Amino acid sequence: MDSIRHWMLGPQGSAYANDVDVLYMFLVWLSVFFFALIVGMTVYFAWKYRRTKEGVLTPNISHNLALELLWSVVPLIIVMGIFFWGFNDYVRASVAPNDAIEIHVTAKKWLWTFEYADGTRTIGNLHVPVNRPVRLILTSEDVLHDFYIPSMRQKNDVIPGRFVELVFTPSVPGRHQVFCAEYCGKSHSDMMANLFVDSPEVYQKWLEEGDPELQTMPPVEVGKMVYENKGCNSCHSIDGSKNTGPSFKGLYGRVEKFTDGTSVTVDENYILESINNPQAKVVAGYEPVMPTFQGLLRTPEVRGIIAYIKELK
Amino acid sequence: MSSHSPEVAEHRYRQHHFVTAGQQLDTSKTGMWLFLATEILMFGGLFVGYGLMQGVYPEAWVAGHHHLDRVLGAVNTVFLLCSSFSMVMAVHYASTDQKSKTVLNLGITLAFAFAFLVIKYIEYSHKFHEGLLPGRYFRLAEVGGPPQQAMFFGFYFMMTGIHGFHVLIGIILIAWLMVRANRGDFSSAYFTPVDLIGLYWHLVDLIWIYLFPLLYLIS
Amino acid sequence: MADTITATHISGHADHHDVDYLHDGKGMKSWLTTIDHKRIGVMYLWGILFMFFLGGVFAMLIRLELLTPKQTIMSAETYNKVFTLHGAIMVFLFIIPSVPAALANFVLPLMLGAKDVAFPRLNLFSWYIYMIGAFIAIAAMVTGGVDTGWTFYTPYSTTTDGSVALMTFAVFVLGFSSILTGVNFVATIHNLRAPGMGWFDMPLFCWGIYSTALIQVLATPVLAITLLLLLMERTFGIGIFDPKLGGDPVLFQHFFWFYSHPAVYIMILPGMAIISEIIPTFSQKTIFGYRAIAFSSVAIALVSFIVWGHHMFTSGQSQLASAIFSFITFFVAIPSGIKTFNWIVTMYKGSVAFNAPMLYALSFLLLFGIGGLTGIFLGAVSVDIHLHDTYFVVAHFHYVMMGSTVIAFLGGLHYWWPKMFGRMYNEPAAKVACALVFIGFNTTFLPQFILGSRGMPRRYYNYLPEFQFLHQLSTVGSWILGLGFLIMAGYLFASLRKKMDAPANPWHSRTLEWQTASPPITHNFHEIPTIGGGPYDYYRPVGKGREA
Amino acid sequence: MSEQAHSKSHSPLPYLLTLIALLILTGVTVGASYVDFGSSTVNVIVAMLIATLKASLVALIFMHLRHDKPLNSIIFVSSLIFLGILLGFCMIDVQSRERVYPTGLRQVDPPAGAAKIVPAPAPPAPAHH
Repeated sequence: MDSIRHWMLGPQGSAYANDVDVLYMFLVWLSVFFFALIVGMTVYFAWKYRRTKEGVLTPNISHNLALELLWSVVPLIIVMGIFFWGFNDYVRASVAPNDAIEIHVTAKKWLWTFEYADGTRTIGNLHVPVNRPVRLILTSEDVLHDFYIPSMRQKNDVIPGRFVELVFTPSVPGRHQVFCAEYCGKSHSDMMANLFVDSPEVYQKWLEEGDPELQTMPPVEVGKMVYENKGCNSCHSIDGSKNTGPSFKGLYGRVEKFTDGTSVTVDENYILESINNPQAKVVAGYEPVMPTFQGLLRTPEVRGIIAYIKELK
Repeated sequence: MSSHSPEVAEHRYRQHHFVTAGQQLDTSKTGMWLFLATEILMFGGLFVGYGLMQGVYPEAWVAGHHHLDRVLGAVNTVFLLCSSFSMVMAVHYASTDQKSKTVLNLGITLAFAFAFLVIKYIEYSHKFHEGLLPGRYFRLAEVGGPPQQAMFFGFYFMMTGIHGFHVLIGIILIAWLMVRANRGDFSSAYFTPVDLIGLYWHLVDLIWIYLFPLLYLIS
Repeated sequence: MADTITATHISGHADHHDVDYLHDGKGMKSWLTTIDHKRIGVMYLWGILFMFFLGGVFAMLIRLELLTPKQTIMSAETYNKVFTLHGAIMVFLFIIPSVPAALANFVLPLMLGAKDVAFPRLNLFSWYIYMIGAFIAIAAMVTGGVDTGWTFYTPYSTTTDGSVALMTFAVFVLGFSSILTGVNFVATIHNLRAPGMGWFDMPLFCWGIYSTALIQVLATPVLAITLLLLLMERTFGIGIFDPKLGGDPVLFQHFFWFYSHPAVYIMILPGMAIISEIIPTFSQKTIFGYRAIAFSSVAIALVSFIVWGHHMFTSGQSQLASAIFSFITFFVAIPSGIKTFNWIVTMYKGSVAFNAPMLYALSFLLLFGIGGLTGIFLGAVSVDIHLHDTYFVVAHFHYVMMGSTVIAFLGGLHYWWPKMFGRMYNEPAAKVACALVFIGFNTTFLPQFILGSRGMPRRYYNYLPEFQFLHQLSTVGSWILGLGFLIMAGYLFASLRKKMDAPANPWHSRTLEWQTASPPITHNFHEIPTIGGGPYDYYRPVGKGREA
Repeated sequence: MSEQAHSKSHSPLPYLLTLIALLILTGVTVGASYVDFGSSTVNVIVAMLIATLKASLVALIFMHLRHDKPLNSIIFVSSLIFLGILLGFCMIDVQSRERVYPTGLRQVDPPAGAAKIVPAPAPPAPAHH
């Protein structure tokens, strides 16, 4: 039974996810029952009363009030029960307990930015401690997005000009997938994030030091990871093709012409400036749409991305 | 009086798929009322949007309404009410075989409709001049006040614009009626077009009855 | 009203024709200026079938692209345009006009014993508006395309490039075609029933079309004004829906779904209406629970206006609104359930024949069962939060739109094909096509329920490798489905090339449209029939009761 | 009443009286807009009541609903009911939205492209619903 549930719904990440799954599976079995009833009756009647002789008269069975009431009232009682069940779970899950951790989430085409109470900011990776309620406060800078954590069975539209909230209490440590579930344009399907549910100690250490791998990995590897996880890949290609932003391939050492007519040879300083203040020099032929990454990347990450760009000849 | 007997008129105007002229008239009226229902719901969407946004930005709405001239609005209301009266009289005279009075009343309706549009034109050109334009063309620096007045004038121009468009269509239809009435097409046995266009014209009036206080008279 | 009409004979008219409607006038001009509801119905039919083909091609392209994650055959931008066009074409240019404007236009007056619809010229005018709307929509595709999704959600739709304004205008125009068709049908059913035909003597198809027409009249104008506001928003930046200017994007969704939820019932009610005709005819049996089915059509139409918020549980609407909308949504289950069980029980003690239309009707019962039951998942708020905007929703509405409405439409097309064109199609080929469509459809969309439950969001160009197997299964299903449609197109067109061979009443039905020639004469009946009995009197011999 | 007789049998006097009533009501509604009823809501309600009275006169007398078949009145009234449904449900949503911050709908972002990530420091959020 549990393997069917797991196959249909994927991993659970919280106690609430289990509540949703219980209702879901109830509905599955209810549907199977009614579907079997419909198929059974249809096939039985169709076959039993199949035409054997042309031009026969059939009995005049116009209606049967008791039967019709039966299949009106019984479904009514069932669906009313389902309404209260589903609504009760929903309300319970959307109230944030007072001890919830508050994290601000900002959506922009096509990346997620997270900001913690202590000022830590990350892109694409959300770290939370296990078994503590989390209250995400979400807003968007451009169009509608939707923050969707399948394993928590939770999602909410992210609306520009408004704050909405999303509450969950993760109980399963490890990585969980986050999707954007409201269509938002070209890289909608790449607008993903990772939710890391850490033990309280690891979480505390992460808040202080950042990702531990950063210290030990070679810079090019760090750069590649930053490129893939922090949203660079949604606008900059690594194969030379033109995208929302210039390709990283062969960027280092190239002479870039800017919209204001000036030009510069790409070096470490230019890359650093483009990360921290992207609107200062905009390459001719591109829109000034890149958000700043100032304060979002730790020093080893910046070093890594520069090393990575240098590698892409 | 009509030059045709009712039977001849019935034969001339009854379409083949109706059994009697009465059935045809009932059907036409039902069709017209259904169409009017769609008009009400279409304008209604605007009213709902307008009302909800008024709830969110009451200051902007009051500020925006101060730029509207309630005297001109009231005069236009009177014009439309009078045109509605002359329209209903035209229907009355058409149904009692009084051709010249029908034509005269249709003419009066037309005159009021034109007067309405002239005043609308004066109001519009005034607004264009002052920078009271919808949306991003609203010149906030010149006008001052809450920025959401741009939205107020967006609604103002859409509501009065679509209404004005209906007046324009009405003018064309009434002019067509005048030609036909003058030709002697209508009699007590057949005046369905006058009746139906009359209904349309009253609806245009009816919508203005709500537009006027909502746009001009909020405080 | 019918009761005021005495049985007047109008056979004495000078313009009376005994020629069948297909041959009453030759050449393009006689078609383009016709006010005969049957010819207009046929012209609509060709229009919507072309659009179904176009939308189907887009669907095949979508499935082909999703064969692999990342790029298979097209870029992300192209993919977004393709799925938008698939949705917009299928919804606005195919399904909404499919049954009402094409099939009902043809059969409704025949069923009522009328010579035409209430406003024949308006009917032709609606067709021209439909064609103009279709041309504008195609112009929008050619000049830049649209990538907003068929829902046009703001502020994406007010800020993206492409021909959004043109597409919006096309839908605006198409709305008027739909409104005028609705007005025409309501007036027709109220005023043009044959002498002696009371409301409960009408075939149930008419009840379904009547309910549909009510929605068309009452809901479509709100879509028109919403699209006009969207156009103005794009052109002038009025700011009603744009949060940057102080507007409320959720308000757009309210306005949009006020139309588009009832529109779902504009699509499904006519499908149900067709099933209510096919099942009694091929069971040769009185429909079970006539009044319950008739009233449930009207009930579904009315309830459909107050459940739109169930599309918005995750949209940021208030919890109170979600609670109310969820509560009312469940009431839709009741009339749908009544209809389903009544159809099934109609076969009890009947004489069931398995011709192609009946096979489609049986498929409908199963597929609508799945579509309806999975709707219950989406009505329960907590489960919907998880499933919303995933492939589960995609699968659910395809089971309702395609598995139910399109299947019913195909059933109706096969059912009335001999009446419309006077030719029988190849029955074995029709059965094979029906089986392929059924198998292909389920192979395409059943896996999508699992995809969605596992969290695969909709409108995704790229997907995680773990979803690949189910996506590939779905794509293979789309090929089977396509093959079924190819065969269908083949034998239907082939039937048009042979001589007229259809009898007036090949299925031995008792409703009025079968009591005249196939194809019908221009004025439908030699004499307006007088009604003596019900439309499903299969318990008494032919000639007693109905036919005078 | 399927024949066009109803118009014939009436004298045009009721039409004239209706026009006079409509003109007087227009005066009343303009006058009422200068009076302060205490809150703007009351003013709107008064204006809408007068408008509805005027609209009813137009519909019943000018548009002949008083004498017409009931079906047409039903169509007219149901269009208003369905409009009420649209307004009512939209109001329910807008009025009862949870305000994560007191700003709610009125919070407007500064122009995009600026280096803004999250409005910091975050104001304390009321955790009630």
